[in-house]
Amino acid sequence: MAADVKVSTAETARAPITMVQAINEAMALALERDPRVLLFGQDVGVMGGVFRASDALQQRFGEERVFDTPLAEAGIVGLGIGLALGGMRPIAEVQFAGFLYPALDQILSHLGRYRHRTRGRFSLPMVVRAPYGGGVHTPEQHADSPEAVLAHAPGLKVVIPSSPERAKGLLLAAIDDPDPVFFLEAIKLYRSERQAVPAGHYTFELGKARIVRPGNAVSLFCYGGMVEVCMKAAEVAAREGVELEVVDLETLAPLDEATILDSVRRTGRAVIVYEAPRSGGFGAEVAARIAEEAIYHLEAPIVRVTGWDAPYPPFTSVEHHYRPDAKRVLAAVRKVLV
Amino acid sequence: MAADVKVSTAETARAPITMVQAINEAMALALERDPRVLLFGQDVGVMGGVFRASDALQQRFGEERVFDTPLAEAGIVGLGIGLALGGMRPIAEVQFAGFLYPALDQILSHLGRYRHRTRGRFSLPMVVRAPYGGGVHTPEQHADSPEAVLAHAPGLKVVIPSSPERAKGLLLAAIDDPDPVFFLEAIKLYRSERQAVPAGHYTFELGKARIVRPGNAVSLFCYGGMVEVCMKAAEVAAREGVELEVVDLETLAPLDEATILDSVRRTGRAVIVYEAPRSGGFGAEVAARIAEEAIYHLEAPIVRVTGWDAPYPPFTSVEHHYRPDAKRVLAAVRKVLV
Amino acid sequence: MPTLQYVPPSGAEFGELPLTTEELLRGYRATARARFFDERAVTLQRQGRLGVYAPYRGQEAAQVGTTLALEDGDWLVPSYRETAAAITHGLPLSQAILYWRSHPAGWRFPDDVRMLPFYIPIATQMPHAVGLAVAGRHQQERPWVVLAFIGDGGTSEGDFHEALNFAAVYKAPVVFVVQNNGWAISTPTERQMANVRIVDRATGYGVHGVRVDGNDLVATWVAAKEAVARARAGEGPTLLEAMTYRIAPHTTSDDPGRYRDEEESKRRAAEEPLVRLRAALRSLGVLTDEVEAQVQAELEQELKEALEVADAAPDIDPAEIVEHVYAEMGPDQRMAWEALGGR
Amino acid sequence: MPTLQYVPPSGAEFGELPLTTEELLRGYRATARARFFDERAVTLQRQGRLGVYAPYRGQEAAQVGTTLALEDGDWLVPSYRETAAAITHGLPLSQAILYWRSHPAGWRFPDDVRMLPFYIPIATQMPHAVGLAVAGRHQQERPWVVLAFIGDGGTSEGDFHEALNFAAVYKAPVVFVVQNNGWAISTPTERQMANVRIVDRATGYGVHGVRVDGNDLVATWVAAKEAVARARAGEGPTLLEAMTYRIAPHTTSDDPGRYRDEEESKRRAAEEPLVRLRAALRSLGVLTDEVEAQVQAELEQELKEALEVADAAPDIDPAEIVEHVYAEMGPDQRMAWEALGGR
Ligand SMILES: Cc1ncc(C[n+]2csc(CCOP(=O)(O)OP(=O)(O)O)c2C)c(N)n1
Ligand SMILES: Cc1ncc(C[n+]2csc(CCOP(=O)(O)OP(=O)(O)O)c2C)c(N)n1
Ligand SMILES: [Mg+2]
Ligand SMILES: [Mg+2]
Repeated sequence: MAADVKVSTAETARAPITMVQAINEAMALALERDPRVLLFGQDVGVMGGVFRASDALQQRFGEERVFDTPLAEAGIVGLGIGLALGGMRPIAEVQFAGFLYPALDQILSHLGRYRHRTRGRFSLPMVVRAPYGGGVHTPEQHADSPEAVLAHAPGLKVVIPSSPERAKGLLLAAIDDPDPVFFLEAIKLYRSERQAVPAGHYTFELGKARIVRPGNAVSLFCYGGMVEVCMKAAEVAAREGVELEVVDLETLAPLDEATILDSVRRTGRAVIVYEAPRSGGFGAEVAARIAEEAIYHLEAPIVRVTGWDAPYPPFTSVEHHYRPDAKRVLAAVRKVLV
Repeated sequence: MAADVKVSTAETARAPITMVQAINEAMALALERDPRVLLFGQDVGVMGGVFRASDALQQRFGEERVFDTPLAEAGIVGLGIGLALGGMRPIAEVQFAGFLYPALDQILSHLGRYRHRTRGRFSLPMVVRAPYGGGVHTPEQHADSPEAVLAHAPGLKVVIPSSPERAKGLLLAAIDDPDPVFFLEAIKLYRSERQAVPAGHYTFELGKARIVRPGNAVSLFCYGGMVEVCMKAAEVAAREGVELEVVDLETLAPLDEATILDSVRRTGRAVIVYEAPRSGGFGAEVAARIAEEAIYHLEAPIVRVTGWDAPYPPFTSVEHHYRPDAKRVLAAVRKVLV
Repeated sequence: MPTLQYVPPSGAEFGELPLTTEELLRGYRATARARFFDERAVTLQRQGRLGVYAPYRGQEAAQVGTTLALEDGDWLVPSYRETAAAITHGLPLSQAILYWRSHPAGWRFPDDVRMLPFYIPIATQMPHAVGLAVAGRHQQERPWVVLAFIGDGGTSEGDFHEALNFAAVYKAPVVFVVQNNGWAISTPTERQMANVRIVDRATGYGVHGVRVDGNDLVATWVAAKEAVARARAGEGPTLLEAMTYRIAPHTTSDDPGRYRDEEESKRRAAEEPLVRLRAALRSLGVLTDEVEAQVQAELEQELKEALEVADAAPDIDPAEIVEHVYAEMGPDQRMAWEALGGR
Repeated sequence: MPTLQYVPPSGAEFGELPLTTEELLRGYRATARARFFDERAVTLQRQGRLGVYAPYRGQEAAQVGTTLALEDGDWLVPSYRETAAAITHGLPLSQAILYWRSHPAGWRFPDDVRMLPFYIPIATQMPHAVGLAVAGRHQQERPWVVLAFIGDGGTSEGDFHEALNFAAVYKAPVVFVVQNNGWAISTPTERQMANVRIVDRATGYGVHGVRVDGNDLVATWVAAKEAVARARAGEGPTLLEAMTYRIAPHTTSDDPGRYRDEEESKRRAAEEPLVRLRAALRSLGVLTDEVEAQVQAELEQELKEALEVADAAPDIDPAEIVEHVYAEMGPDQRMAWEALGGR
């Protein structure tokens, strides 16, 4: 747990940790390195957040730097904007991504526009973290995936990690970034996997997609909670001798079009996987770019595997029928391989 | 003006009217036909709306049915939801589409979900009207095109008319519809064109795209304010013997995929035009569907002509460089015709 | 203005109660029933027979007393915490069970129960309550009244504010009940707001404000009756702050030991409403061992039957996921529906 | 609490003023300058030399008096209506002109002018003001104070409420000025809220509330001084309601004849701040024909120079549209930039 994390720049052998612990570590490091970093949100202080992402951080850094807010998301994001304008580097936690909605005016009217509308005078080096997505039987309206809404807003960066190691390095990069970054954390991944994560401060570059498994048959484009799903599909396919390339987009905005196009030019086939509702999901943007820039390399339709065009179902016993799984990904792979 | 509109079901020869007048006529008819219809929003009462869409309607139908609201968009949409739950048929005006943002929690958490989360017990037959888009030198943040955000939300319908005649028939259909409908009105079209519009009540089916100009060389997919731009491009191309097919999507959600695919299967080429920022714009969904369902018919890349990935510029003298025009559409056409 | 209270925590030494014996008994039954359901629900949850559940132990009087003030045709607008209000207002226990089992049938409340669904996104129900109240005025001479619930934490959201203002401007027949239970998950009221008298907000809006001891069923009921009467008479909305305490965890997934002194919680639990109501009614001779036993037996029977109904609910058809998106299924839902094996 | 007023509309029969002669003269200059700019801006707009403009005629004292209370290092947070506050706080006239000409340079305020940009989406500036105020406390022993403006209409938005509550909870050194000018476009305050005393909202939040005659420069200045001092001393936020009147149209595109009785408006215009200030200062002998003439000459000169600067601004390069989206241009912006001829 965070309180015990040794802060060191050397990469020592350490026990594997979960993604939520990695996030905690990243925030602890950032708070330690830079007095301008503040962390706040509903229940992040004493309680350490509903997922314990900020566990023990208030004890360690004090109530002035890690604090609870009233129950008001527009207020939280708006406060953060003001703090950033005043020279701080705020990290705001919104309890669930579906509760970003009350803050969307602050987000769409200001967070992404401030630099543009002040012609560069003010930047907003702010991070907004929010758990997103399904797969763990959360209550109704706690499993939304609103990344498409954010990635359509100019001036915002949208980052979605898929492992403990990536989460830590990407979050540290997001905190360092001069622009506002949404950091969406797949609830499903918070504790599903443990990984030995480098100690100390390290960053991964934002704005880069990453080939997590190379292959030649089909490119699978995914991010966040869908990466493990695609990896599983790739393993299954590999047993049948089909090598799928899994591309973790990681940063949706600004999008790393080059890596996407390069992959699809090599494989000639693309499957795009996301758990948000299908229509207007962010994967449509990926498809559109491929269809504009790499169509002559395509040997098959671009197929999407997505959540359905319905709200994420609160009917926990059947939610796995909504959220894409390896089986559905493999069915799509077969479709593009005929 | 509305106060003088003769309500009659016969289609008589009438003086041409603007789109904003057609909208006024539609609302007058709806208010007259059905006592459950209510109309409200900021400044819609005494003043008749900042664009005069509700001109004279309060005088005619009284303050109980056509009324001003306080300056609070979440409250306006939330009030409408409550009215609909209580058996009314509310029409809410939000002053500009960019001011829908404070209402996005009500919209995304409830308006599109109510039927689903009450398993059909409650429907929300509500219309939210908002002027959108640029081209007329509005002040900063008054020219947003947030249709992609709305069309990604399951359960919402999104309708965007492109002429006086269509506006009236579509708005009347939207008011009759049992589901919540966003009715986005291109500010640019409010007064740019006059059309002889049928008198009395008539409706156009929601959920249908419409070929406004048939052609065989390239399909141009567009809606709202971009339809006139594409028509202009088609006229220019026609002079050179190239027949562009202009498809007005009209309803973005639910999307009429069949008409889109049918067109592109005939022409083999697609250009998609919208004025919202490019990345994650609704046109990406159109591209994704074509790339999934009609790729073998494509003879060229799918090209998008869009607003840039920046906020709509408040610098009025250069805003025409942001908003797609016929010249940019024709450049895209040339690109797909090589 | 002092906090309205008729029966002190001791349940003794109180003056005349402005309720009939029949009402007092009705109030007791409803409160005992609410407590009974909550206790069993927590047990069922532990047994894996309910999903995550939001207990309301200690808040029974705040919910039951106010809801009892509603009359035929009136509407209830609850948050996730208001299962007590819901079952008092007529939601069958089987329905509540199915809801907390995350079964689709649990979301489909019967047509004759005039309540909106449980609300998850905090405070979003508030403007709906206003619209619903205004809608009644358009359709009936004698308008229906809307009773809407929100928590202390919920008052921080913009929707709370916008709704209060709209309600005042339109003189909507609505009663807003703030259950001030001291906590919003781990955040105490003192960190939620600087002035913890939520009722002090009323004047600013031109709304009638009342603060009651929310653990005194008599006070909540009487105050709500007055507020409902005002609303019905066209005198506008009321903000009713019911002072209570969240004895239980936030939900069955929550561990309050992480953020509060559970000794203090135990102390506050002593003020809870049922003990005091029982003591008062016994001292008045309204309540006897016999009545208590009878009520208990009825509740056991009702729950048994409710569980039977709930257990008999059909398996969930995955295709239901994409039903009820639109009145008429759109092409995208149909595609999904077929993929999900819908027939 | 009565409305704070030192100088009545007549500008006569007032008691001792708690400002020095020097301050009174400074206040006069700033007010006259604000009026001068507004009048010329409206003329320039009619000549096509400004774009759509939001006049503030009649609201000069509400803006200037409160802004004069700020000290070095303090911040101003304006809505679109606050050009008077902005130029009082140091925004060069040339900058204001470029802004109202929709020239990109108009949006780039000089680094040494500690103000946020003009805000268009109503009330959204409010939480920013709170955060900015809290940020100061993190960086300085003597915190900077933030003065944030909003209109009567703006108080209806959720952001107003959330910001007031946050400010109170964090005891932020911020002063919120509500310019109650009677109108939100066509909507009069009476339709905007049921209780038109906006200051009555303060108590609910645990915020200090003050109502002043917003057309009395002495009152706005003195009240703001006190509020700023409170904020600086760590005593928390103030809600300052300045009663004034929007004499002019909402913007130069608006026609108030469509929704209000312009006779009534004319009557209200008689209460405007400059006439009364001038009368008061003349009766005190602080203001003379000579001083007035000198001020006028200075203003003419200042505006002339400002127009020269503004007119000399370079033509807008279309590629600027996609600049400043990120600190470092992203690939999508670069593509657009090149398409727009950027070099
Ligand atoms: C918009 C929104 N933000 C956050 C949450 C997460 N959340 C659920 S309950 C809760 C606390 C609510 O406190 P209060 O309003 O006092 O009601 P109580 O739980 O005490 O009944 C929070 C923060 C939510 N459901 N909705
Ligand atoms: C969120 C939002 N909704 C609507 C508008 C349109 N609008 C611009 S000014 C205005 C009225 C504002 O009134 P008030 O707050 O009293 O300020 P005043 O104009 O009187 O200075 C409205 C409705 C807006 N700019 N932002
Ligand atoms: Mg609470
Ligand atoms: Mg005003």
